[in-house]
Parts: sequence; C-alpha cells; structure tokens
Amino acid sequence: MRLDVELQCIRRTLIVRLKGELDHHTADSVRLRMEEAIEQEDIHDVIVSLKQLTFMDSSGLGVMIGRYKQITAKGGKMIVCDVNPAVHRLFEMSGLFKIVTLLDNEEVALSSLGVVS
Amino acid sequence: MRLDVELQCIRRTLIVRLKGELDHHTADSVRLRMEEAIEQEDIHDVIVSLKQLTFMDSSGLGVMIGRYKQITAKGGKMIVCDVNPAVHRLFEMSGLFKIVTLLDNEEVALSSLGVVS
Amino acid sequence: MSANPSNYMTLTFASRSENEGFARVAVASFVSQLDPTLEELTDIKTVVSEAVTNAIIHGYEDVEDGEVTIYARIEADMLFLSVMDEGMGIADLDTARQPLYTSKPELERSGMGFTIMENFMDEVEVVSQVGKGTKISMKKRIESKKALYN
Amino acid sequence: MSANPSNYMTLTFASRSENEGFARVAVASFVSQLDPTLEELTDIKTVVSEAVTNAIIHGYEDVEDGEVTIYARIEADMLFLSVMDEGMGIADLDTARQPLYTSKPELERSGMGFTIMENFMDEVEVVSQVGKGTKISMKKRIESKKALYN
Ligand SMILES: Nc1ncnc2c1ncn2[C@@H]1O[C@H](COP(=O)(O)OP(=O)(O)O)[C@@H](O)[C@H]1O
Ligand SMILES: Nc1ncnc2c1ncn2[C@@H]1O[C@H](COP(=O)(O)OP(=O)(O)O)[C@@H](O)[C@H]1O
Repeated sequence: MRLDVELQCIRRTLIVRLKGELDHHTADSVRLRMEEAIEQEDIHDVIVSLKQLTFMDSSGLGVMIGRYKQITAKGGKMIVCDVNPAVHRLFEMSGLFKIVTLLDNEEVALSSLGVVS
Repeated sequence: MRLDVELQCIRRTLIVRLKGELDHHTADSVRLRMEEAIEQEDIHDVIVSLKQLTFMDSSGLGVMIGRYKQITAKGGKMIVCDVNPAVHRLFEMSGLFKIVTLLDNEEVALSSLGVVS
Repeated sequence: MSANPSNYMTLTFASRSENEGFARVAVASFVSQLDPTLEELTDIKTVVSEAVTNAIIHGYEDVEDGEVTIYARIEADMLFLSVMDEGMGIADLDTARQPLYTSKPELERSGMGFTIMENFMDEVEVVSQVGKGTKISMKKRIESKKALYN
Repeated sequence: MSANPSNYMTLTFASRSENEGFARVAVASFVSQLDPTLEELTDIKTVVSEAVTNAIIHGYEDVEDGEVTIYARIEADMLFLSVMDEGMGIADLDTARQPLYTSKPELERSGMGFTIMENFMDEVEVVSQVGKGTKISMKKRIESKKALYN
C-alpha cells in the first residue's frame, strides 16, 4: 500500500495529484507535503486530482477538510477533480461536497480559476 | 480466485487455454474438462497454453502429469506453451520439462505437430 | 466455486498503521468468494479500514503493541464482520457514533468513521467497555453479481 | 513506509479449498510491506498454497470442519511463516519430504509440495504428530527491491 503525491504549480495554483491509497497510514505524508506547499506565499488556490486514487476512507476526508481550511484561511479556493463514484459517496456523506468544489478534470478546474494552462 | 478453461480443436489437436489461477481448488474442474476432451476419439495431441495463467502450484503439476499420461497412452503428444518464469521453475523442479515439450507459443506448437492453423 | 454456507476466518495482527491496507485486502479477498460487485467490495474495504484505523488510533492511541482482531463469516449471501480491540474503550457510545464527532480533532480526524460503517453495512452494533476494549459487529447482505447475470 | 522490526499476523480459517486463494493473497499482502520482488512474492504465494493445500487434503482429508492457521512475522528483512493444522499428522516425515512422494496418487497429487517449499524458502522445519496435526515453520530473507534501486 503506497501513496504518491505529485505537486505542480501553475501561476498561483497548486495542483496536487494523489496516486494510490489514501488512508490513516498514508494521510500524514499527504498532509505534510500539501501543508508545506500551500504555505508558499504565492499559492492562492489548490486543485486536488484524485484521478489515480485507488482507495480513500475517512482519514482522507480529514486531510481534505484540513487543507480546505488552510487554503480558505489564505482567501483561496479548493477544487477537487476526477472523483470516482466511491470517493464521491464519501464526499456526499460528510457534506464536504457542499464546501469543496467538485469538477470533472484538471482542465475544467484550471479554467474555472481563470488559469490558462 | 477463478479459472477458465477454453477448448479448441484444430484437426486432431486439442488446444487448452487456461486463464486464471490453477491450484487444488480449481484443479478438479480443469482435470474434468481436459479429461473429457482428450477422450474424444479423434483427439491425438494436446497443446496447453498457459499464457493467461496467473498462478500455478504443485496441484497444477499433478493435473499436467495426469493429462500427459492420458494422451501418451493414446500415442499422442503433449506440448505446453507460453510458460511464464514462475511456472517454468515448477516444471524444472519436478522434472516435467523432460517429458513434456515446452514451446514458445501456440503457433510454434501447432507447426511442430505439423498442423497448419 | 460457489460459496457454501458458513465459511469463516479470523485475522489477528499488531496495531500498526501499515496493517490497515493489509487488513482491507485480506477481508476483500475472503469476501470475494461471494462474488460481490465492485461497489460492494469497495464498501467493505472502506468499512474495514474505518474500524481497524479506529482500533489503532483510538483504541490503542497509536501504541504498536496492541492487537486487532477481525472475524468474518459468510452464510449464504450474508457477511458477518467484527473488528475487535483490547484498547481503551468508548465511554459515551451515543456521542461517539454521531456524524462528525471526533475526540481527536488535532489529528485531523473527520469524525465520519461510524457514519461510514452505518451507511455501508446493513447493521452495526458496537459493544465497548472503558479500559477493556471495543467490538464492532456488522452485517451486510451481498447482492451477488451472479444474481444480476444469471 | 519502511517495515520496522517485528510486525506479525495470525490467520485462522476453515479447511475449505476455496480459502487457498484467499490465504495466498492475505500472506502476500502482509509480506508486501517488505517490498519484495515479484519473484519473491510468487514464491511465497506458492509456498502458502502448498502448505495450506496439504493441511486441507492430507491433514483433514477434505473434511471442511477443520481449521488451518497461518502465522507470519517480519523481523527486519526476514519473513517467518508457519502453517498449522490439527489434522491426522504425518507418520514418516523422511518419506513424506521426498520429491515426488505422495500418499494420494489417486488424487493426481504430484508429490512436489515439500520440494517446492524447500526450494522457495531458506529453511523449512516440519513438526508432526500422528492424530494431533502438523506444523510447518519456514524462513525466508527478502531481498528488498529497494536495495536494488537505492
Ligand atoms: N476502537 C475504538 N476505541 C476507542 N474509541 C473509539 C474507537 N472507535 C471509535 N472511537 C471513538 O469514537 C469517535 C468517533 O469515531 P469515528 O466516527 O470513527 O471518527 P474519527 O475516527 O474520525 O474520530 C472517535 O473519535 C473515538 O473517540
Ligand atoms: N499437513 C499434512 N498432514 C498430513 N500429511 C501431510 C501433510 N502435508 C504433507 N503430508 C504428507 O506428505 C506427503 C507429501 O506431501 P507433498 O510433498 O506436499 O506432496 P502431495 O501434496 O502432492 O502429496 C503427502 O502425500 C502426505 O502424505
């Protein structure tokens, strides 16, 4: 069970691509990597791509909520994209889809932020 | 854990394609299907393709030895093809590769039997 | 290949977070003899993950020398699943089971574990004793894929 | 993500052939924390399959109400693996361990189970008592893939 975090900055938007299984065991490293990246002064918004996420549980919800709070405290937005049906149900159950914007893919997410990639 | 058996007759040659995991649990059904097919009067030789076999243990060796005996009793040959390295080691360990012909693929196996497919 | 009534397994392992993934895979592999749909399998993996994670971080507070036990039984199309720890137990079950309640917000817990278990399983029963441990017993009927195609 | 010393698991299940695949997957998933090569993982799956199959068909003679127990422990890069049954036991161990020997040729057994275990593991110890059961204890050093790439 592994999780890879890929980070990319486009203008003031941080793109986070999660690959693998996000659970309590892997949540810490995801939190640390994202936290550090979001702290960068020039980062304003975050796009989290779950396209290659093969598993997520409520520990993952916790990480998402934490990063949502972090970026909104900076006045930014968090968009989650490429959410599979299983993760979508978790977002619904927790009410997270009401505060986090869910979009189809990275491209749509970027243009919704006015970023041309 | 499942195993599918695909049978095809070309002239007097029976081609058996095993797909999945061949262990004690699945060995019986493989044995029964192959036994019945080899019993057909017009079947002279057997080619077993392991291209899509994802697991095999000594129960699988037992099935192979059993079918080898069955076809040689009829005066025919048994050829096994598309053997992955793991299965190859089992064949070596048991000495089976000395009595069963191992060939690269179905095509080579068919032409070695003088069958044009 | 079909599942006869009453097959079971018991799995015990050290309370270490690296076993969470292993526990999910083991239970999913056991349950796969019922030929569940992908969605059912994901539900079960998620539920195992929630209960095992809770045992590790709440029951044993991340101390790695505890033991987590999973018991799974299949009877016809029913899955019976329990997850047990001998950890600190839960004092107030009603509060604990409320959506979004967590006793460890500092660990960024979402408080959604019990809610997910209740949503993904047909029945969830929690028995807990402070200082003794916690046992979650769950049931789920598996709508076999076979039933859809045959 | 790296494996700290001494993680372990115990898995007990009904002596039914449909559990052979499940047992392989469970052990492989547990061992994967050592980051084994694909070949090592296949070896371990095969060994589990051999020992569990033997417990089921020889130990319990295909009666499904027996119990098979697998114990696995990881210490640094070593895997300790045992497979136990409380079945009929083995009267003559030397004969049983000989390549190609089988007491059940009528079931098309190849007699290669013990030979495969000995080839794929670094050490194999068998303790058996007639009427009491059999315990196979094995060791294998895992040459982590990490060691190859780092
Ligand atoms: N196995 C357990 N042992 C002790 N306390 C537990 C256990 N499982 C759950 N709890 C308590 O119940 C609360 C709610 O659990 P849950 O809904 O899974 O949310 P979370 O794990 O995010 O805190 C936990 O915060 C904890 O206080
Ligand atoms: N768990 C067991 N309980 C009783 N007898 C066993 C057990 N394992 C092995 N044996 C005996 O040892 C013999 C050799 O085993 P093995 O090398 O695995 O070959 P096979 O399973 O093909 O017979 C078996 O035929 C059986 O008589």
